[in-house]
Amino acid sequence: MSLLTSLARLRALDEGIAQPVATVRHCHLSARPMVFVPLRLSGEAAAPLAAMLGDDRDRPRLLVVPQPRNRDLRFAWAAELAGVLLPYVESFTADTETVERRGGDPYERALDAPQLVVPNTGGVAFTRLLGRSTRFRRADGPYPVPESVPLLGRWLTYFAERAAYPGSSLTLAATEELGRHWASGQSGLEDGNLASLVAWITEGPREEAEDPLVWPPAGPATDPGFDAEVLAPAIDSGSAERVTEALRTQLAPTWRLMWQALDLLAGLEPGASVAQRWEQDRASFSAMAESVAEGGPPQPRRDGAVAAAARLARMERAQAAYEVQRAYDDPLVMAEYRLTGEAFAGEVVETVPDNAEGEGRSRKLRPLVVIKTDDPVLLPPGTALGTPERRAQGGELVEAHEGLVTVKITKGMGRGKTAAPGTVPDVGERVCYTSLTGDFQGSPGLPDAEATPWTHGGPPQQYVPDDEDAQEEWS
Amino acid sequence: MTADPGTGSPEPGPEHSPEQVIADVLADLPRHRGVVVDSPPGAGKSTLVVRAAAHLAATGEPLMIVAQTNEQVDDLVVRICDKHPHLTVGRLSAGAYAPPPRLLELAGVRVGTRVQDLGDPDIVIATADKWAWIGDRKWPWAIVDEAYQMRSDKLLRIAGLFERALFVGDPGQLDPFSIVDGDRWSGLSWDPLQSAVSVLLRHNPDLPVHRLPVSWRLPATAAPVVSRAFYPFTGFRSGTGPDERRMELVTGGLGTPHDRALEEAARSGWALLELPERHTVRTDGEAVRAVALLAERLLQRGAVAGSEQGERPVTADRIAVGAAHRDQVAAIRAAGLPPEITVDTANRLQGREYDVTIVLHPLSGRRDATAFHLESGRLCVLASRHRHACVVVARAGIAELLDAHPSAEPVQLGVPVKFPDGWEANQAVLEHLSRHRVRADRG
Amino acid sequence: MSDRLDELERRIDELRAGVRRAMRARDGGAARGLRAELRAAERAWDALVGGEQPEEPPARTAPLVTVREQVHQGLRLLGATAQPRLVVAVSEAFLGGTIRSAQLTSLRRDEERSFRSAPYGRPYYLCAALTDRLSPARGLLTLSAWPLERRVVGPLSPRVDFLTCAIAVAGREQGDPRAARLLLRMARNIPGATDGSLGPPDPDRVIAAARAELAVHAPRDTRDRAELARRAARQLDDVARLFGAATLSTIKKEYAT
Amino acid sequence: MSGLKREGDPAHRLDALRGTTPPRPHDARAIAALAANPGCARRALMDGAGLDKDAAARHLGFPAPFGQSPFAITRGNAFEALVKADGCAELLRMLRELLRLPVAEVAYHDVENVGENADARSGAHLRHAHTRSLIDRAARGEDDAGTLYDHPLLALTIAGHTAFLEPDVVAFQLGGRFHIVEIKSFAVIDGQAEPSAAAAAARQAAVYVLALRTLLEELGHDPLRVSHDVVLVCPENFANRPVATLVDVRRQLAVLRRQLARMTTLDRLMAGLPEDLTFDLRPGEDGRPTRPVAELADAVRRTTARYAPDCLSTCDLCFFCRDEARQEGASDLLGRQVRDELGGVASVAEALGLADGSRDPAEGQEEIARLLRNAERLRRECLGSV
Repeated sequence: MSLLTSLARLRALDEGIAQPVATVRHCHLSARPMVFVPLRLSGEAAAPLAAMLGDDRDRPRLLVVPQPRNRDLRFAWAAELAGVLLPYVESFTADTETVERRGGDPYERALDAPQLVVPNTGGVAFTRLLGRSTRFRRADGPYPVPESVPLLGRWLTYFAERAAYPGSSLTLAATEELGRHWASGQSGLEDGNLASLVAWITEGPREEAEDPLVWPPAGPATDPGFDAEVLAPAIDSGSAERVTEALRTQLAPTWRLMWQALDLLAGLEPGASVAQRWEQDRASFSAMAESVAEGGPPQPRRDGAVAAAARLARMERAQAAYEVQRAYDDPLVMAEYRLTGEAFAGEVVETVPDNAEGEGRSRKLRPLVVIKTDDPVLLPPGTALGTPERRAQGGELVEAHEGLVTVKITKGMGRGKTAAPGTVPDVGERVCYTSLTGDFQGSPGLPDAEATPWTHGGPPQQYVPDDEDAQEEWS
Repeated sequence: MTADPGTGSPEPGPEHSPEQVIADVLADLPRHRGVVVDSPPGAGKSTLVVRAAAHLAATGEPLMIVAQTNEQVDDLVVRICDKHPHLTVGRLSAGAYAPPPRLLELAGVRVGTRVQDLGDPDIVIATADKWAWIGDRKWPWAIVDEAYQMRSDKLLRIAGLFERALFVGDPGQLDPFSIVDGDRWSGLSWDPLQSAVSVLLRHNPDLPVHRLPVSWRLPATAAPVVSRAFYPFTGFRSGTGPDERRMELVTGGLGTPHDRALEEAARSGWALLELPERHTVRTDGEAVRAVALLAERLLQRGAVAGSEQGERPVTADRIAVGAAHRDQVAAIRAAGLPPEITVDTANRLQGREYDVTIVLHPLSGRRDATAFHLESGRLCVLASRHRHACVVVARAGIAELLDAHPSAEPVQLGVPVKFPDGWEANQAVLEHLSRHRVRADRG
Repeated sequence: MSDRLDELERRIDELRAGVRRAMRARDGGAARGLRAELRAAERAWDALVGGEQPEEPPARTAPLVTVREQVHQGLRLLGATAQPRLVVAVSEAFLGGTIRSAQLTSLRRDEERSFRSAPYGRPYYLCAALTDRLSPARGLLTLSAWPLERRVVGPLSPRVDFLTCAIAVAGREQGDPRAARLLLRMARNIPGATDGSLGPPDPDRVIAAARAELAVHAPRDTRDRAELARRAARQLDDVARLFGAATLSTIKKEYAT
Repeated sequence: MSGLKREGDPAHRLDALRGTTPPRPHDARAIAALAANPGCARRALMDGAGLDKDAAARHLGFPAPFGQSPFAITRGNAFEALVKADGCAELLRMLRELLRLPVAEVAYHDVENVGENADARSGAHLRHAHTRSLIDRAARGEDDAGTLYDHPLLALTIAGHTAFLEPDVVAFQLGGRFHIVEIKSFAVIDGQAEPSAAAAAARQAAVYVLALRTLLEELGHDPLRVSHDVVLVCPENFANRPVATLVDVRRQLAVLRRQLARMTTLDRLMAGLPEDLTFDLRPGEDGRPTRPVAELADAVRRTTARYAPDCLSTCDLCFFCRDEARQEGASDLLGRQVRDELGGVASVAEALGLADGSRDPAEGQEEIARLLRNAERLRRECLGSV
């Protein structure tokens, strides 16, 4: 968080309404999101209690485990969940486009992809644990489960992993996405409460947002008072209907909030790079769907040495790219860099479009642009610069003095003797330059897992899901 | 020290001479697949690397050396050629790298972007990043320098290139980090965010770990402080005696707090210039000015440093200013220091050495400390770059901040606890500095 | 009817909220009152919705064998002092038992009362094991018919009794899946009793492993128990010999200053 | 001075702060929580006085947002019973695997058998005395010394009061080292537990380690015979089966020692308080507080709190202090990080005034004012609200 966001929070507190910290939306919103509000039995790692889910706001599905301590009922619940989720996921696999790849075979990419929306980070964590507790199950053997359950586990695992992938929109946590776009007048910790955060954004803080009687927690944990006074007696009564109705009271308010949150986000125009990131999501989804279709094994319990390093490299690149894209897409995000002196914006007061360096054959076109800015520029001369106005362009800071900054354009002005039209900004144009650039080196290769070196424990044992995975009791 | 003697950390054991340690290391090399040498600040790590390189090259088997930055690589090349002019060295680099003139002057050195371009030198040396692009060849020997600052995923990329390796580094400095959350790998023996040495030793717990026992950089005034605060279980001593390092200020002082702080530092090796207590923004202007003024006065008063290397003036290039954050560095640079003075963050000062350092205390002016500010490696780097004196600038109130610091660190199962604890290390250093305090008046 | 239902639901919601508010304010009295009203409302709702009384848990046919007798049989099968949960598990797995743990809480007190009112009026009593201070041990059931040596527990006795029980369990027919699970659970905690796989353990192997470990502990445990039994016989009256000496008196003597 | 000693005695002053309210005994959880916000004088005084903060918060009309589900409680009890069932059969298996406990080491002492029928306080004393004698015998290596001690009762002195602590089990290993065993019902999944839950367990275990070390020291034994590696027992993955993990609690021990040492310096905090200040709830015969709420609130406000949003998960009084911070318009509400970024500016109105230029910076505020004005300018420019 930066001083800019802090100021927005102060302003929100003072005015009693959340303040924007983004001018565009930085996540993709599906036309048909799968809203998923799961609840967990208190005291258990991953014992499901209920979930409200669906892609139609008027027709939520409520799935309940009427006796949460009963293992068979839990798996029956998982099968029901699979019955809703898997057809939804599979509905995106049919329509694909063929994508050519440099130095690789063309591949099929889904035209659209599923999007799972959970209330908060707790919802993501619970999704991950549900995935972990179901993907190794087997439909045969001593503890058989319905066939769809292990498949559900793999998809839940996939969705939870994508939630940790920077810039991915396949899985969204509502509080996180809202928090990326609005600053409330409360702490980040309190923003974890969906009811409270939505209230801040829509009509201002409400005391009752923290009252579990008015706004039940958005899960996966339930309110202890509800557990003691409503749920426990309902379960003891043996009436599935009472349990279901009790849990409906806890889920329905959150269900409405979830769609309200999506509406709020939909009110913002998508950022310029959102589609590009969604394209990567679609590619990732297609790869996962293919792996499932080909009968690949479930995701291992934990990453091996090589897989961990590969995933880290992917995530670091995605994180860096996401940060750059957000700043380039959104002047309010870029303002954070302007505030710290890593970017500056202003009006072009002078240009030398045909400036060149060197003579004869080594003569290089290096147009100069002078910008008048109010921003504090803390970049040393020679810093490589990029600009959101012309994303293919590269520049270099020549000097910064008394609010006047001279920039030399080094890339993206054409190959001619003079700069291509439009590549050099005109006098009077407002421009922004930043040291934040999207030039990332590819990362070098990794050994094959079978060639894991001795420093990292040597080649791992081949992972074969064994009976132990399948038989792990679900207490 | 409140922590118990650690299990799993090297036992202090009988004191060895540095020469003995080096001999032991060289003797161990053929006996083990890997050998680790812990080197506290200025303990002759580079000397060891150069010695080991020559020793291995003498066997006639090719050697690869891995360092972390281009600067470190160039330094090593120069040192190796200087000590062992008969050796041929290939300096492997990325395309964008322009070798500094000092390298081009060396006869035995060839620079290239591909191994094939280097001829067949005794030693090939490059950064870990560059090595990661090299394949299809295996060296019988490798030396990995600054191995504690190297992330284990980098080691994973290059470990296939060598049969055996010597790992050298300083365990007390900053740990490697990532911009993404690495919790999903915590507890794994191959956690990619752990240092190369941690992962190496978790998989190969029987490898010998040696320790260089003597800091040649830190003076007798600093070694015990740094050793106690940052190396509580292993310890080291200074190579020079109490009177072997002297610093004198040629011109007299004006009695200002800054001058008095410099005098205290010249006399005792340490000074804490304490500004009035106030919570400030990170780029505390008063503190920035104090740092700049200290540097300016140090130059004006013409400090002369006397040591086992003789007498020499403390010129601007022998002075460094260190801070925790980049914006602080930018603010200090903007305060008008001579460009020859190095101003940088702790991260970038790692492995460097100066006569005098001026440090903006990471906790100065803060109301709360974060894990970043308390990280022991950060303070360790800042407090162990100097051969003569270290002047710390801080607002009063750090003791209270430490006292009020809430402790709610998460615990990851299966992750060895790292010592020293940042809080304890900060406390130890602060306690020492308080004995060298000069209070600045307001304004 | 639906009006009535709506009204009831509103009422239930209000009452639930009231109870939870009272609980949050730790106002136990108010919560109890509201809770009673709430239960009544919920019953009415159930009746209205279901048109009948909510299903009772399947009416248990009065067991042919009393709980007391089931525990007795369970203990006899095990042949050693044991915790109630093990007795329940054994009873379920091998004897078609229907004990619920809750039924055991007052058992020991009832037994003691019965004994006091008519000593030795019954052929056996379910009693507590005696600790090394001759006080009743928490949660350890034993049979009056057994010799004192079996009813007292020294430091090693819990382990010895566990191993003894494991041998007894392994010696029975493993027909019921609950029996197999019980044996597996016990076997996992005896070194060498399983082959490391998750399959059902070989009963003979369990017995051999348990006997091997038992041999390590038996001499000292037998000695300890004999000594305790002697003390109990000497110091305790009839009631205390079965149900334990009052804790305080024995302790107070020891720590009197 | 000496004549007034009784009055000025810190313990006496602390008792007066609590007044007629019965002291709330410090358990390991409460002691571990001392480090949650050491900068808060209000909390330090209340904890030092052994005041029931939960009761005070309720009486003030700001009940703490904490509660435990009956499902979680049942689960916790059931898991502990499972670990200890049949002479700790599961625990013995784990200790044999983890610490190579020899097969012969199976002796089990259920300390809870002692003092069961006594009232709470004297029962605690009896069990503590019994624990002492058992541990002493074990430390002397006497041959009937046990291996496992179930529910031993340890004690620590907190700000002059003895707090009794009840670890779940203490294991004694043949190597002459004691280990604390902590049984928790949160899951360890693929070797990892929820880091905050594991941290809470480690902090509590550190309290027991320190208490046991203190006991050994009092008995004349080497306190370091209590290992800083505690045995954490949790359900593994999604099953009920327990798994044991060694957790190094040296850091938690260091923090704990520091906080306990701080508790002895409360007199410094009390020096600035009015003589007659008390947090007494004046419980009536039914135990309900009778003190006028406004009066209590006033007394509480006389002490300085250091509210931070983290308090919402660690302190019973959090809602009261948050409300106070709101009324004061304190930037603490937004979190420690925001507060630190604002340099020395504590109030929301002040910060906003500096940002929009309606307030001139006081001495020392020039920089934060410049930064805030700059931030304000950028926000206005980007949001088009010039």
